[in-house]
Order: sequence, then structure tokens, then C-alpha cells
Amino acid sequence: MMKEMVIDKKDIAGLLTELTGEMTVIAPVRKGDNLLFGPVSDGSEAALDSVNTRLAPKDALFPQCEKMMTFTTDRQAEDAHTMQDVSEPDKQVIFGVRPCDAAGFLILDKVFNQGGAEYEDTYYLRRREKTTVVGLGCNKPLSTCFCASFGGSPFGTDGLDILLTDVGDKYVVTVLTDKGEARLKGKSGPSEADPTSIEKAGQIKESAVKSVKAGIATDKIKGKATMELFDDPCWDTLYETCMNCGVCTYSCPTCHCFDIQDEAIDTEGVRMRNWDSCMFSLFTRHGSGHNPRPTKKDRFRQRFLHKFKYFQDNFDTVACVGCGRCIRLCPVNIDVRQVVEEMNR
Amino acid sequence: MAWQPKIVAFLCNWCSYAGADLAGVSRMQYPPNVRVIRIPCSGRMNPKFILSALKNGADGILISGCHPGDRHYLSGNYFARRKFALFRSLLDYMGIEDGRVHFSWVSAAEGERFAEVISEVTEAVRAIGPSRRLNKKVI
Amino acid sequence: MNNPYIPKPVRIEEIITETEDRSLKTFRLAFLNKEDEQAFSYVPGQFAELSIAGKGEIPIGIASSPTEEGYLLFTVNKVGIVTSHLHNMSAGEIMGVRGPLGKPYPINELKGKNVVIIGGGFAFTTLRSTIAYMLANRSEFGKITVIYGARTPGMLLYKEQLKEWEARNDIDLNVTVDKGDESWSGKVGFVPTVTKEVAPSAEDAYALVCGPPIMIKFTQPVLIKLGWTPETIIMSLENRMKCGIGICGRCNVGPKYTCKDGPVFTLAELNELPKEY
Amino acid sequence: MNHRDTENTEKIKKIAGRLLAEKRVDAVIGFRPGTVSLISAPTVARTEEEAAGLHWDRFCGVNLANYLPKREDKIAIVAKGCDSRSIVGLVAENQIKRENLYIIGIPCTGMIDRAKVISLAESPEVELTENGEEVTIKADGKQSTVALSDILQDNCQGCLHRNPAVFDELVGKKVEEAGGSDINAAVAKVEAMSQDERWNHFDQMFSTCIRCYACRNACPLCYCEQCFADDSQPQWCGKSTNPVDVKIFHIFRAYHCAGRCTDCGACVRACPVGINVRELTGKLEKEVRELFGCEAGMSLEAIPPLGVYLEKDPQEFIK
Repeated sequence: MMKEMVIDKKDIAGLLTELTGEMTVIAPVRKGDNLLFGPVSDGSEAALDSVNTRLAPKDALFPQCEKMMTFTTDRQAEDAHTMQDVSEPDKQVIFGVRPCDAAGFLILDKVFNQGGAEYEDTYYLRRREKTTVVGLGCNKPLSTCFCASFGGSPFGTDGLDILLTDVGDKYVVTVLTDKGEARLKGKSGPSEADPTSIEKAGQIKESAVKSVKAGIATDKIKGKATMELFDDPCWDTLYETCMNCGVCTYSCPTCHCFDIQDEAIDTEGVRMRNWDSCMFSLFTRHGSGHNPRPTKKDRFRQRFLHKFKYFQDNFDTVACVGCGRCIRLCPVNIDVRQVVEEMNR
Repeated sequence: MAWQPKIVAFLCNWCSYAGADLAGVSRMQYPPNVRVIRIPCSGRMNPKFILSALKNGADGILISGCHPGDRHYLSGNYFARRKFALFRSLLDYMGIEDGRVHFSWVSAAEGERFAEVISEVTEAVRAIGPSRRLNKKVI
Repeated sequence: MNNPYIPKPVRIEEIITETEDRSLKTFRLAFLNKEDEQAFSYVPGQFAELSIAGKGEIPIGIASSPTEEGYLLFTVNKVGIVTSHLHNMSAGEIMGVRGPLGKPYPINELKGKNVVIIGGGFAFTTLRSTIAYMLANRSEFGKITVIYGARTPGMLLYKEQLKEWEARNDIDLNVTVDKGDESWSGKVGFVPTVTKEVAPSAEDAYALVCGPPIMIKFTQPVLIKLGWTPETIIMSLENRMKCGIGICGRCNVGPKYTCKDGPVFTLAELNELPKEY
Repeated sequence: MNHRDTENTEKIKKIAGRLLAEKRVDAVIGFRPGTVSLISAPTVARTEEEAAGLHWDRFCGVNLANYLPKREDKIAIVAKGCDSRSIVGLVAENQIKRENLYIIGIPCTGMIDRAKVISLAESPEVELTENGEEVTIKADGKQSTVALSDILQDNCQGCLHRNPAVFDELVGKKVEEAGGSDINAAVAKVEAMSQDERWNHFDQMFSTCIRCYACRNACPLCYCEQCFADDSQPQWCGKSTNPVDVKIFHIFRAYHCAGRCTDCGACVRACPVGINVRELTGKLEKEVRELFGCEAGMSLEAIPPLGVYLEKDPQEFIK
């Protein structure tokens, strides 16, 4: 399905506020100097007129810290020591998602649902099912944007239920799915699209698409043997300035590694999962102290091989959507485009 | 029952712990709110212990060692004093209430003083109420 | 929706201290609910996450065989938070089990073949499962040869079971220790050396090799020299795990996940992968 | 593109090239131009050709001392005032041997704060031109001019030691020390608040922390084999973004730097969500200076302040 409407920019806040009555509304909000995705209680808190958020919106589908189960160790309790699932998440709409980040959701979908009941991640999937994704096209992609390298586009619609195109004082609203349609049903604000806006949207899209540099090639990586890439001498120098912090992994829309931890005070506790990062030495360290990836180089290589080689082997796509966050946020300017260029030689 | 402060006291083995012992055998009265943890020397006191105790529900902390010049391990308490000075000011700066974390020197001979210190600390903690700022809630 | 992360409640039925240094204990667990027991259908070589509320989970190979009904056995080395706590628990207490997880030994492929089992130290657990399974279905397998080594006689696992197997004539059991004591009358020597002595034939056979890295390192060349191909040498890996279902990302060896694609791999498969285990 | 400091760039290239040609060192740790605006990238040059790619500008903020701990090879390193003091600290703490180091000291008049520029320009894609004390910022078709001092990093604005404390060779001439009129400006702002305000201030400030450990890993002082934050038995702080665990992490991270921190600003610069962790390390730096009269890394002979004591040390807080 595809349907085009328009909404005045001044009506967006009202639409979001209306939606908060039905479900959780997540949108870019200002927190100090940061633009981050977070829940809004009033539509006016949403900040849509800015470049992309500091961190990816994956937190809305795969929270950094998520309670999985609760338990009690109180001997008096009938269910002492047994795990109880947490309640189902609320319905939500994630508003103002850039197309690259929406493509990131599709990567997460692959990871969290690998087929067969035993490989389905309940927590992710039930949240996903209850989520509507409203996208916002990128009129002015940055020099660090390379979504086009992986088939993406500043106005790509993959993973979106609705796409908004900023045409000045209004947005063209492209309704892409039934879920998207349902969110707008009965709402004041969206109205019949006018030809001028549609035409303008087309022009904006065209110039934005042109402005994204093709970026990086990953075509040769898949054909190379794992060990050929693993033993490539390029790693000996590429990793050198990496500090092994988690900025790249935590800001990435597709990184999905996590840790599971129990936390308890007295007899009441939770089992929860927290984001984890392949950059941390603790990530792979065995209880015995043995560590299969003991050095910075091992961990650096793992991140790039995972994204561009292993993930391709397993899921037939790379685990990168070209959002450019890791390039902009890396404290030591490690540039994924340069690393991949070496890998793809 | 009214709220009773939970206080964790880290006492050095040679002076303050012995002081507590003396207070006990001398049958001196002092508030029962203190849980004692014996450490070999105030120099062993790692500030991590303070925050761990607060995180896990302590309302007040007392760290007590040998008087300077009176110490068992020659200089342990002098080094500790520098660490405590910095840590204390950092906690204050972070907005942790005055009266949450206390330091004292109590010798093995000062049973009476020990009882006084405990009363003082207990009253100070009682006055500021339950600790909430670094007390972890998981659920 | 089935939630693969929720452990099923089990009761500790018995705790057996296996080794003289008390670092290894075997836990006999029984499901509280019949339907959980029925759903837990496993094959030797698989593992499960043992869960202790408030402490966490640990992936442990299943030491019992599906032919031993009504309980599960797990032999646990005391190393970290969960295992230390587990060692201090007592029979009757409730904990959790999540699984079975991972790819088992290729039991169907082993059928009709000679099977050589080479194990060292506390890695013998899933091999115990395999041996028990094969002995319970003895006619389906060819010659069974076992080479099992431990540092000292006191560090051998499953001592009673070993005696039972020793008494049988349908299994060639070679137990060895690195260093004997006055009570030890068996073999003394490292596993690779004993493997060389026993010289198991590669003909129509599979070898299951599981042990500490140093044992694996020196046993592999012995087998290769005896004419074994990497396709017939089957190993089981160990890596830090959390989810156990191929999602959380830490146990990978190249593109393969130890939890989901393993822990069982052939040497041929491992030769194509980084040594990140 | 970033505005290059051509004069110093040429000097660094020359020194690095010479050291490598003479085989005085195995590698030179310096900077190369960044791939995006407002940052220059640390790099390791091992050949004369690589040395010719070295670079210097106002975006070389990364503290290169971070790459030194446990190195065994002969290294030349480009060091600003603060970096050189970190190097002194690492030598004192036996993380690197002085004789394996060739310190290329560079007097520094401050590094530009990329966050401040992005915030002013309202865009991360910026072109800067430096003209004496003024900087022209071009972004998104707009142009504005600001005072250089306004867009320097906070720690540079108040810097007390712009010249390297220890060096083997100096790039150019020493610069005048600025005197650090307001090195504790940020700390003073917090100190002026009431206790409750301070708590709320930090509660707010740390609420965006994502536990990526960039502040820790960017710090040249954080070289522990295993950080307390990774300890599990006992676990000093949980792994989640629970506000108590986050604060405990930051309190100890800062405290662990007490008497060692050279106020290089690496932690603040690395933070992906703009947390001014310097407000904590700065407080301790101030306390150490005022209580014990010490400044970290000023000389290779000095004993770190927590490794010594005086009988007359303050103790009025002890009953």
C-alpha cells in the first residue's frame, strides 16, 4: 500500500500529543547538548528539524538495559528461585527515524529472529510487533553518510511504516503500511496531498539522493575466505590507535551484543540484559581467565569482520547501514570507510 | 517500629576494634545501630567499601583507625588520611549529605571514646534520615 | 510465545563431590514439572544454561545421557560467581535449567562406526554422556575405545562408573593419569602418549576429542599420523556465553557461534576458522 | 577541512623523519589529518614516508600518552604540555621506560573544542579559518566569526602549563604561560550550589551516560589490567545504566585519577554524549593542589601526592 498526504509542520506536535494518548511515543528530544531518541509526553518536545540523533534509535527496540525476568529468593514464597517473565511491553511509535536507522531495524530483525522457536528473541520480537516506525527523509545528508553503499537512500522506505518528507512548512506523509495507516486514522492534521508539495518532495529527494557519496564497496569481502581476511596484515596497523571504548558499538544502529546479569537487593531481584561490546576485553574472557580475544587487535578485527564478513556469511548482508555515527563519534577518528576499503582490496 | 539507621563501621584491628572491645567488656552503653567490619589497618580502607555499603543499604559509614603517631603499621593511617580527605570532599561535592560518612581516630585504650563516637555518629545519621542518594534500587 | 530465555525450575536431587580437591561436583537435577522434562529432549554433546536466581547463568555440558531417564547430570568446575555458589548449595534446593542448547555429537553418523573417545580432565562430561548413550544402545555402534586422562587418580571423574565400564568387555577403556600414587595400578602418562600406544585405527571410525587445549594440541598430530582425517575428528569447544542461542554475540569463532553452530565441530571445520576459543 | 598549522606541521615532519632515518626510534606517535572536520587522527609513523604524512593543527586534542603503557619499542611521541605531564606520570608509575622515549614537545596555545563549534555552527560539517585571535566558522552556507578563546576546550582555557614539562626536543619556541585564570571555573560553578542542587546537577548530568567507557579508555592514566568497573567478585558497580551504578563508576574513575590527572581533557573530548566528567576530575585536581600543594606530572623526581604524607596534613574532618 502507498498513500500520500500532507501535514503542516505546526500540526505535528498536536498529532504526537494525540498519539501519546494511545501509546508510547518515542521521538528525537533535546537532552542538554544532545539530540537523542526518548519518550515524549507532549508532542512539542519532539525536535525534528535537526540532523540525525547522537545515538541510534535501536534503544527503543532493544533497550540498553532491559528487565527480562523477576525472581524472589524468599524461602517463604511459593515460587522462590523460579524466574517470572516480565509483562508485555506497551505499543509504541518511533517518530522521526532516519531511513538508515530504519534499515538498521531490519538488520536487528534478522539477528533477533533466526527461525525456529528456540532462536526467537521474545523480548525484541514482542516489542517489535507493537512498534510503528515513522521515518523522516534526509534533505541534507552529511559527508559521513554512506547509506547508498548498501542499497539505502536518504529517502529509503525499508523498515518504515510512514515516511515524512520535509518540504518547507509542511511534510509530505507517505503511508507505506497498514500499521502506518492505522496510526493516522481519525487524526486531525494529515490532509489530502497537494500536487505542489508532491512535486517539491520529488525534487528534494532527487537532490538528496545525488548528494550521498557512493561510499564504500564490500563486494569482494564475501568471496574471501574467513582466514584470508583474518590473517590480513592490514589489522596490524589499523587497530593501533583504537582505544577499545564502546562508542562505535553503542552508537551503532546494528550492533546488538548484550550481557545478561542478575541484580538483587535482599531477596528480590531481576535478570536483565545490558548492551555489551566486542571492544571490551571482558566480553569474551572465560571464568578461568583465558581470553580468546586478548588483545586490542583481536577485538578491533572482530568488530569489522563481524559487520562486513561474518554477518554477510550468515545473513547475506553487511551489518552496517552507513549512518556515519561511528565516524563522527570515534574519539580517535577511526573511519569505518577506510577500514572496509582495506578489507575489500 | 520507627526507622533505625543502619551504620557500617570499618574499624582497624589494632586500635579502634580493640577500643570497641574495651567498650564492650567495660559494659559501656552505646546505640546498637552499628555493624562492625574489621580491617587490618585504616590504610586498608578502600573508598570502594564506602560506596558499596551505601549502595547496599547502609545509612551511615564510620571509618576509624589508630591516632596518627599511635599507629600499628607506622604510616598506614597517614596515607589513609590523604585518601580520606580527597574522597570525603568528592562525596560532599557530589551532593552526599554531611553526616553520612564519618572518620575518627580511636585507640585501644579509648573504650569510652568509642562509645561516644558511636553515639555521635548514630545521632548524626538519624538526624539526616535514611540514605537514598547512593542506595541502589533494582526493581 | 515461547520465551527461550526462561529457565525451567529443577530441584537438586544429589550432589556428588567428584575430585579430591573438591573443585568438581556433579549435580543430579530433576525437573519440577513433568512437561518441562518431556520438552527437554537432548542428544549427547549438547549443553544447558544452569541458572541460579540472583547469581546468573552458566553454560555447562550435559553429562547424563538421554537414556538415563528422570534426571540430568551436570559436572561443574568451581571458577566464578555462579559455579562457586552452586558448589555451596545443597540437595533439595531449587534452581533453573535452560536448554538443551547447541549442536550435539553426530550420533546418527556414528552409528555403525567404530568410535574412539579421547578426553582429558573435566572436559570428560559430555563424553560420559556419549559413552553412556552408546552402551545403552550398544548394538548400534562398532568398537568403542575410550582414552581418558586426569592429572592424578584423585582428579578422575565418575570413578564408580569407570569401574563399571572397566568390567565390561564391549568397551576398551584406557584410563591414564599424569602422575600416579601408591594406590594407582593403571596407566601413567599423558593422553597423547597413551593415544599413540593404543593406536586406534582410523578405519571406519570417528574420534571424539575433548580436553584442555594442551591435550588437544598434542593429540591431534598423533591421530593425523595414525591416518585420521580432520573430517573424522570431532571436537567440542568452550567459549564465554550468555544467551546460548546465537544472539548475544560473544562466543563466535569466525562466523560460527559456539552456542548455536557448535559446541561440536569437526577438526576440518575448525581448520577453516580463527583460533578464537 | 581543518585549518592546518603549517609551520609546526613541517617541523614535526622533519623531526620525525630524521628520528626514523637515524633509527633513533622505531616509531613516531603523532597525528595525521582527520577524515572529518574538527578532529585530527592519532597515527603511528614507522617510515620516513609515513612521517611525511604527519600533521598539526588545533584539533590534535587526543592525549597520545594513552598509547604508551607497556610498550617495549623505542618511541618518539608528539606531546603538548598536558600530554608531557601524563608521560611523566606513566614513567613514574613504571608503565614506560624514559629511555625508550623521545619526547617531541610542542608548546600549545589550546585545542579547539569540537562540541562548542558544532553547537555554534549548528552543523558538524564546518570549515574553520584562524586569523590571529579570531576564527571564522563556515557551515551550511553561513559564516560567522568568534574569538578563538571562546571555542577552546575548557581545560585549555584555564591551562596552567602550556609548555611541555619534560621533552627531548621542542617544536618551535616556548609560549607564554597564560596563567590559567579560571582553571577551576567549572568546579567553582558546582561548588557554589547547595548540596541538593549539586546532587541534582550530577544526577542530571550522568543520566545520559551510556557506559561506553570512552572517558576511561581515552585517559592515559587508565591502564589497569582489569578495571574496578569490570570486577565481578565483588562487583563494585553493576553493568546497567542504573543511576547509582553510573555514579559509582564515575566517582571511582575520577577518584582513581586523584593526584595523577593532568587535566588534559581527554575524558570530556571522548564522551559521545557530552558529559563534562572534568567537573569531577577537576575537583580532585583542585583539592590535591590546595590540600597537598601538588600538581601531577611536573617532574620526573616528584613522588605522587598519594604516595607520600606530611604529619601536618589536614585532618579536621576526622573526629
